[in-house]
Formats: sequence, C-alpha cells, structure tokens
Amino acid sequence: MYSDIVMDHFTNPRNVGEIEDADAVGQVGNPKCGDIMKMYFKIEDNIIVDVKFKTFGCGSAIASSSMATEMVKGKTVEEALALSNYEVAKELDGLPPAKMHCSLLAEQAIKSAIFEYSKKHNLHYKELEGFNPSEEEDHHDLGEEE
Amino acid sequence: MYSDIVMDHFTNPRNVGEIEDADAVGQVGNPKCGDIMKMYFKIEDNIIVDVKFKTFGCGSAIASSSMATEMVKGKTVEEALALSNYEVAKELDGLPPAKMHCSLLAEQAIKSAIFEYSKKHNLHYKELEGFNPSEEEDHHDLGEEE
Amino acid sequence: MNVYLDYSATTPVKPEVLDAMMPYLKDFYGNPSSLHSYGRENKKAMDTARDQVAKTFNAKPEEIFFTGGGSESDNWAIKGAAAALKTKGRHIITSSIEHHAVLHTCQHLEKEGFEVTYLPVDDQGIISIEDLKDSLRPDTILISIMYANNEIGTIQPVEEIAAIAKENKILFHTDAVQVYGHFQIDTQTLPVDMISVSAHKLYGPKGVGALYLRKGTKIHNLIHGGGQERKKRAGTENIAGIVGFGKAAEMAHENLDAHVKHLTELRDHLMQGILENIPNTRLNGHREKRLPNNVNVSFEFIEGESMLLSLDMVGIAASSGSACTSGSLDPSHVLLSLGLSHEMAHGSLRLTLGDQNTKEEIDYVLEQLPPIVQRLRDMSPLYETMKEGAR
Amino acid sequence: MNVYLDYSATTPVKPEVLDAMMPYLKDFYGNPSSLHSYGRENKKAMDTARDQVAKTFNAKPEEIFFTGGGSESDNWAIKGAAAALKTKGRHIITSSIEHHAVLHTCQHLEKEGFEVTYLPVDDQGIISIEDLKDSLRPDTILISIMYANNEIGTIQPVEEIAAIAKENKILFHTDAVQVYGHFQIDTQTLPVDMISVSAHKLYGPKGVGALYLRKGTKIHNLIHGGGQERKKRAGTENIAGIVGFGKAAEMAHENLDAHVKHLTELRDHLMQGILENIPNTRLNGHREKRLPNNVNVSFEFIEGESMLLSLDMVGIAASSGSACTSGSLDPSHVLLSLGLSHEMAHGSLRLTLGDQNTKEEIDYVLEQLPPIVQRLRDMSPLYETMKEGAR
Ligand SMILES: Cc1ncc(COP(=O)(O)O)c(C=O)c1O
Ligand SMILES: Cc1ncc(COP(=O)(O)O)c(C=O)c1O
Repeated sequence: MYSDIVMDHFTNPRNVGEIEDADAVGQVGNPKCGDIMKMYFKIEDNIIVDVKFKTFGCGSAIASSSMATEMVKGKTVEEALALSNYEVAKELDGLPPAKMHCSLLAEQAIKSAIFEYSKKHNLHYKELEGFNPSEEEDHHDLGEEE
Repeated sequence: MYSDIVMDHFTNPRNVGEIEDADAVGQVGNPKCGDIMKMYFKIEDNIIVDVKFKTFGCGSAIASSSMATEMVKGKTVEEALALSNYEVAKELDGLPPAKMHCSLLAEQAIKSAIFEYSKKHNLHYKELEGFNPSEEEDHHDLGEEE
Repeated sequence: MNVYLDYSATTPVKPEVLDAMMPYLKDFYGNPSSLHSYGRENKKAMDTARDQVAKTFNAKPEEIFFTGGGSESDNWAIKGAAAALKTKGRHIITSSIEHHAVLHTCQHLEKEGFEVTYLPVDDQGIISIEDLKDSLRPDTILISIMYANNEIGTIQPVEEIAAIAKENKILFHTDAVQVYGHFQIDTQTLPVDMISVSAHKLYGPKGVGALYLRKGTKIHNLIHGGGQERKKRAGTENIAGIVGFGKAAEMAHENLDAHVKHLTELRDHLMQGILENIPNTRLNGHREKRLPNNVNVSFEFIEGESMLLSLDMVGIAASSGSACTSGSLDPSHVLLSLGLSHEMAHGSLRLTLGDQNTKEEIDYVLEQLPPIVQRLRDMSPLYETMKEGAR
Repeated sequence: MNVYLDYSATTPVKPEVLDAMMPYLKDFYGNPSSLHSYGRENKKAMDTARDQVAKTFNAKPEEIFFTGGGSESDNWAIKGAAAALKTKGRHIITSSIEHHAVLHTCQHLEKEGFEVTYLPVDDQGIISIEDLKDSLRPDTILISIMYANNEIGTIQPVEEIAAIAKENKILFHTDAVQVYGHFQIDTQTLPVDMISVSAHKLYGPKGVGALYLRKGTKIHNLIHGGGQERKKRAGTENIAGIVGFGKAAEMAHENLDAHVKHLTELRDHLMQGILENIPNTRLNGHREKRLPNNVNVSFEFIEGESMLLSLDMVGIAASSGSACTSGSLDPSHVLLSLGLSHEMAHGSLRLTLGDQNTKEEIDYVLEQLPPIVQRLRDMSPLYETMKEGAR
C-alpha cells in the first residue's frame, strides 16, 4: 500500500518533537477526521533553521509531516510557503489517492505556522494571500455509492 | 435420483407394446405435461390375462407403467382397480416427490381402461364410482416461489 | 466411454485455474479490505484478476465488478437500473427467450409497477429489430437482451440493438454468460452499458461472476453493506474464486480463434450426424447465427428426460428442455417461443461442447443416439399414432 | 513471530475443509441441477452440506438456504421481508451498531419509503429492551438486531428480543455472522425467523453464506432466476464452497466448548495484559457479554492506522475502527454509538482471536504493544496537550 519511502519516514520520522521557544507554531486538522498536525519553526534571518512536528494521524500523515519538515529545513520562508502537497507526495514516492489529503495537511501546517509568524512580525507574504488557517476543508474522499 | 428398481424398469420395461385385439384400452395424460400413458388389457373371466403399455414420458413414467402392468397381470379386475399409486411407487422403492404424479398416471391408466371395458360390457365396479377418465388433473408440483 | 456434453450448464475448472486459486485457499487468507500484510497480498491478487477480466472486454479495471455469479449480475443490472431510473420511466424491453435470471427479474419488476415488453422471436430464436423499434417508448429506461441463448445457442443482433439503445439514450444490458469465452466483446466498439458474465461457463469456478458497468452508468446496489467493489457490491470477496475467474478469463481469450474453430468443427459434425441419421428430427435455433458449441434438436414422439437417462447410462451427459427435468409444469419457454409444440419441446436434447471433446467422442454419441431414440419411440403411443396415420 | 489476530475479519480455511472441497473443484464439476451423473454427485454433496448446517441450528434442512455470503444473507432477509410485508406495514426496527450489510440496507429501504428506528445502545453496546418495546408500532414488520457485534464483541439479549418479536407477531432477523461457530443457536428454543451466517468466519471459504429461514416464513427473493435453493435463491451453486461451509460448520460445532474455553482464556489474558500495562486505555464493549475471541480497546491520543502499521511491522495482524483504515470520513459508527469521542474512536484497536493462537503469541503481543503505543503517543500533539494540562 505505502511506498518504501513512506514506510521509512513512518518508522523513523525525522524532526519529531517540540521547539520550546519556537518562532512560529501552526496546527491543522481536527480529531474528527483523525489527523492533527502541529509544526514548530525556528526562523532566523528569514531562514528556517529548525523545524519539529507532532502528529496524531495515520501512517501517511506521520510520513508526510516528516518529509515536509525535511523539505523546508534550511529554506527561506518564501521557499517553504511555495512547497505544495504534490511535491511532498512526490518526494514520498507517491501516496494512495485516499491519503493525498495527508500531504495537503502538511502543506497547510507549514502555511499556518508562517501565517502566525507573519501576523506577529507584521510581515506580508503574497503566498499567504487568501489563506485562512481556521478554514476547515472537507478533504476526505467520500467515495461513491449508488 | 432414481432407485435401482426404477432404473431396472426403465432400462428393461416389462410389457411394452400393444394388444391388437385388446378388451380394454385406456389412455391418460397429455403432451403438454410431457406424459402420455396408454394401456391395453386382455381380460378373460374377470382375470387380466395380458396387459401391455406404451408411454411417452420421463423415466419414472416408463418405470411406473412397467411396474403397474406387472402388478395387475393375472389379477382380477377388482384387484386391479384397487391398486393405488402409492403401492406402485412403493414397489419401485420410492419415487422423487416431483415424480409421484407418474405413478398416479399409471393408476389412472388402469382405471381408464377398465372404465371403457365396464361401459362396453355394462358392468358396474364400485371402485370406479366418481371416476371420470376425461378429467385432467393438474398433477404437477408447482413448487414454491416468493 | 464418458462424454460430457453439457458445457453450457457448467465447465470443469482448468488445472491452471485451480493452481492459481490454491494459494488463496491456503496461505493468503487475509481479508483484502484489511490493512495488514495478510490482506495486502489479496488486494494485489484481486487487482490482477480485475485487470485480466477488464482486458477481455477491452475495458478499464474500474468498469469490472465481481459478483456471486451470472444470476446475481443479471439481477443487479436490471433491478439496479430500474431503481436508479424509475423517476425517469418505468418501461423495460427484453426478449421472451431470456434466461430465467433475466426473465424472472423482469416479472418481479412488473409486480413492482414496471411495464415490460417481452419481444417475441422468430422460429430460429431471433428478435426483430423492427419489433424493437416499435416497442420503444418515451419512458423506456432499459433494454436487456441476451447476447446468445443458453438453450438453442442463437445469437442476437447485438450491435444493432446497442446502436438503437444508444441513439435513444436508453441503457442497454446484455446477458453474455454464454458467449463469454467464445467471442471477443469489445466495449470500445460495442456501445453496451452493462454485461453479465459467469466464471463457471469458461472453465472457472462456480459462484463467481462479474458485471461490466460502463464508466458513468449509475445503477443502484443490489447488495448493500461494506465498501467492497468500490462500494457497489458488499461482502467479503471470494478471493480464490475471483483469482480463478481472472485466470480462466485470460486463458479463454488467449486462443479464442483456435478454440472456436475446434468447437465449430465438432458441432457441425455432430449436428449433421444427428439430422442425417435420425428421421423426424428438427434443429432448434439458427443454423449459422449460433454458438460454436451448441447443438439443440427435437426428436418427435419422445420425451427428454428418458432420453437423458438413457444417454447417461452409456456415459453421455447432456440436457433437455423438457419440463420433466426441472419439475416445472411447462417445457422450456425458449422452445415454446420458437413455436414448437409441447411434444416437440419435451423431446428436445441439448448437447453443448467444450475444450475437452474429441471427434471420437462425437462419433461415439452418433453411434449411441439412434438406437436410444428408436427404443423410446417404440415405446411411445405418439409414434404408434403417427405410424397408424401413415398406414 | 507472526501473529494473526484478525479472525473476525476472516479465518483461514481448515485443512480438513479444503480437503472436503477439493473433489468438487476437480472431478465433480457437474451442475447439481443436471440430471446426469456428473450433476447427481453434486446434488448429494449439497444435501450433505445442507444437513450439516441445519444440524448446527437444530433446524430442518429445508430451512437452510445457501447464499454468496453474510452480506447477501442480510440483504435478502431484510429486503425480502420488507417487500413481502410492505402492504402490512413499513416500519423496521434495528440497532445503531449493526454491520453495514444491515445498516446500509435499512438506509436504502428508508429511501424506498420505509421507516426505520435505529435503537441506541448503552456505553457497552447493548440495546435497551425498554427502548425496543417503546419503538414497537402497529405497522412494525421486522426487527433486525445482530446477535453479537463484529467490532466490540458485545452480545445482545437475543432471547428477550425474540420473545418480544414473537409476542407481537413481528418477524425477527438476527445477523449471527460473528457468533456462528462460537455459540450454539438452537432454533427449537429461540423463536427467531431468520439468521444470517457466513462461512469465512468459521474456517470455511470466502464467498459462501447461508440464511436460516424458519419454515413458513415468507419473504421475497433477492436473486431471481433458476430454480436453485428451492426456487428461493437463483444461480448455479458454488458447490465446492458449500461443501466446505458444511464441513466447517460441522467441525466448529463438534468441539464448541473446548474452543470457547481456549479462546476465553487467551482473550482474558490479552485484555488484562493491555489494560493493566498501558495507561489511558479503555475497553470497548461489554466486559462479560462479549464474544470469546474479541478484544477491543481505545488508546487515547493515538490513531488506529498508524498502530496497525506498527503492529504489522512486528508481524501482528489486527484491525481498527479508525476512519483512516477505510478511507471514509467518520470513524466506526459502532464506537461513536458507544459515546466515544472521535479521538477515542480513531484510537481503537481490535484484536480477534482464533483456533491457531497460543499463549506465547499473546505474550508476544503484550510485549510489543506498549512501546508501539508509547512511540505514537510521543509523536502526538494530543498527548503533549494532556501532559501540559497535567503539569
Ligand atoms: C456481523 C457481520 N455481518 C455481516 C458480515 C458480512 O459477511 P460477508 O463478508 O460474508 O458478506 C460480517 C463480516 O464481514 C459481519 O461481521
Ligand atoms: C444465459 C445465462 N444467463 C445467466 C446464467 C446464470 O449464471 P449463474 O449460474 O452463474 O448464476 C446462465 C447459466 O446458468 C446462463 O446460461
């Protein structure tokens, strides 16, 4: 079902944990859908110098968090904001269709954290235009019946 | 499905044929239901001295005809009239439920022939009271649905 | 000699098919819906089988839904379409010679308020395209006409029917249980919406079938429940059966031409041998538009069951349209629809061939059959009457 | 070590069962409806299987109808009763924790104009008899309540329900798929009208089931067509499957007591081991009124799929009520019906035992599970929040 890379990131997730004095924290998802992702960022001179996550969720949610944090570490804030869930899924060697929303959650956790950061520091990122962290998406595939 | 006795009477039917100068002939059944039985009797001094049959029908119809003719041969007319289809079926070591009507057909072929005989010779048999050879019975088991 | 000539009733399972099934009866017992590795193996096997079956129809795997057999597929297609479209209309068109799985389903729907036109057939068993056109109504929602008949082997003008259905935007279902494995059905060129097939007619296991459902065709479920078969057919999957079906379907389509050629030769030899050597015999069904493995004849003056019993005693397995073989009142509705008298319908014999049959077997049948027919005729009061009439 | 703990999803086929099936996959391929000897053998085998299953219910063979599985049996019983009785009434009573084969069927009937009462359950998963009585209406035609639940193992007061149904002359159907092979169901003493069972839950093959239908109970057919199963369920019979089912049913009922004792011991060992060693864990379902092979627990703060994956990596096969295992939006309707929060429902783990399990295996699970739970909790933001709250 899952690629070897997903299984590797699930078994040995990178960047698990918290950052006590984080510059930005973002949390997305809700327990109803079975996924909550929380990301902590340490940002210096517009560079993401450290990132950690905690995830309540399925295997692909954990792997997506792990991969996404790896992908933004050391990047500029703008670069992090430009990361799309498709890139995360691609780096994971693919996700099952029903699990694509997990990668989206990772993308949104990053955006949500930086959104908070931009508010605090009065910064403006055009990648965040229209982004609303409290907007809950109905991201599950309901499948088809009758 | 069929007992050995049925199979024996089907494979080597006794008394197949016609009697040219029969004293009584009876035919029952109709092609719609897939069974027609015709019996020929030679009767002397109230004794059935010879009997033959012809049957269009399934294995149990042929076996029932064969067995019934054997059972009435050498008997008095009254004894022949007293023969019930259950006795024929029993002698055959049983018939499948859906095939019991075949034995009934044999009983009726005998009655029908003797009915004709009684008419011709102006005889009266109490066993034939109420018997009507042209009355067609809906003897098939329709089974159950819904 | 033992000669099985009842392949249209059911076929043996090919050894290769059974080999493919065995691991799923033994080691891989997981539920394919499960997440763990016991289930994952089975999920893969199901995917392979679905691909195999899809390929035979030149279809997408998502268009194949596994069922518990041809009857379930027929019921699902017809009831499912009727339920989904009942607000659009309540008229269904079928033929008078369908398999009972279609016929009784339609009769059931009549009780539920649908109207059904049963198209008559000509004396060879073919519907008239004119009749079909005439029977179309604005509220017609479904045409269900079988590809080939299971008793007499007659093949319907399916391309024309499909074209008419498409033109009039009416769903078209075909029961292809008897042609599957004999003809290539190409869903890219034939505009059919639903096709019923069954594994045990093409050397697969019993109790598995499939419904081809063209992408976008919306019908209601027949079996509600779990999310199996993309939420369209509930129930833990019969994995071994499905794997066997996939393998059987693949094998059948690998050498379709050789298979059909072999069968056609044997069939024609058998058919001619019977018609030439046994008088008062009629071929039932169309001479050319006919399944390559079907011979159906009626012998006057005798009844089918006694013929089958006699054949069975010399090792020949066949079937008959006589009511006496089924315990029902009337002989085959198919034979009666051709215009046969009850006697002739009762006297029918169906011999259906398969991969394993040989010319020697057919010769054996041609040797055994005439004396059997003669023996039964000699016992028949109808034959006697005929002879007397001729005197 | 490989430990299969998903017996409620499906069981392996017993070697004796497979042995019984093999001749019908190989040599005896005839259609049991056929007259010739190829078919007659199979007819006999079907009769034997029917006797075997009938015996387990202390019922008559004529009361057993083979189907394509538990889901089909459920659909047939409910839709068949609804259709047969719709002129009498249109109200059906069921529970909120039925298997989807019952639940989705009832929801489907609602769309067709029936009214359905879904009885709630208490926090252990048991319906209230008072609720049931209160929900009765003059137009109630059917009560369908499962014998035991497939996820949490809770057993319903079936005797009381049956008595109420009988008193009020309402048909009573029970989905006994999960209890079959664990408990003796005696139809002579339990006044139930219809019972659904499935072969692959008691070491038989997948894709076969049965409906017990009390003599005299009139329901409509689900699958119309040929005259199989005494004209009540059409389709060429899955003989090998049916023979295997008969054998499996017989074997299961031969040593029911020893089997249940073995399972109960292992279950209690596993249950206690988990509850005692892993904090913030809740047992789902009733402690005593419970299937002998079912353990269902919720671990706070973690999600089920990731638990299953982790267990699978150490060779343990289990299942979960998390939505993430099924791709649906909501976690198990059963767990939510108990009053569990979404988090707790997502964090459920179902371990279901079978004949093959040993104490060593359970010890292995008890050794592997705590660190897996801890590792996932350490990754969970919910666990973090809880700890912060406690600080
Ligand atoms: C309680 C219950 N009912 C019905 C079913 C459906 O049975 P089947 O998978 O044989 O269709 C199952 C198992 O999946 C079950 O556990
Ligand atoms: C034309 C046709 N349709 C449907 C069926 C039913 O298929 P199954 O026996 O697999 O249910 C058959 C065979 O019995 C058939 O010949």
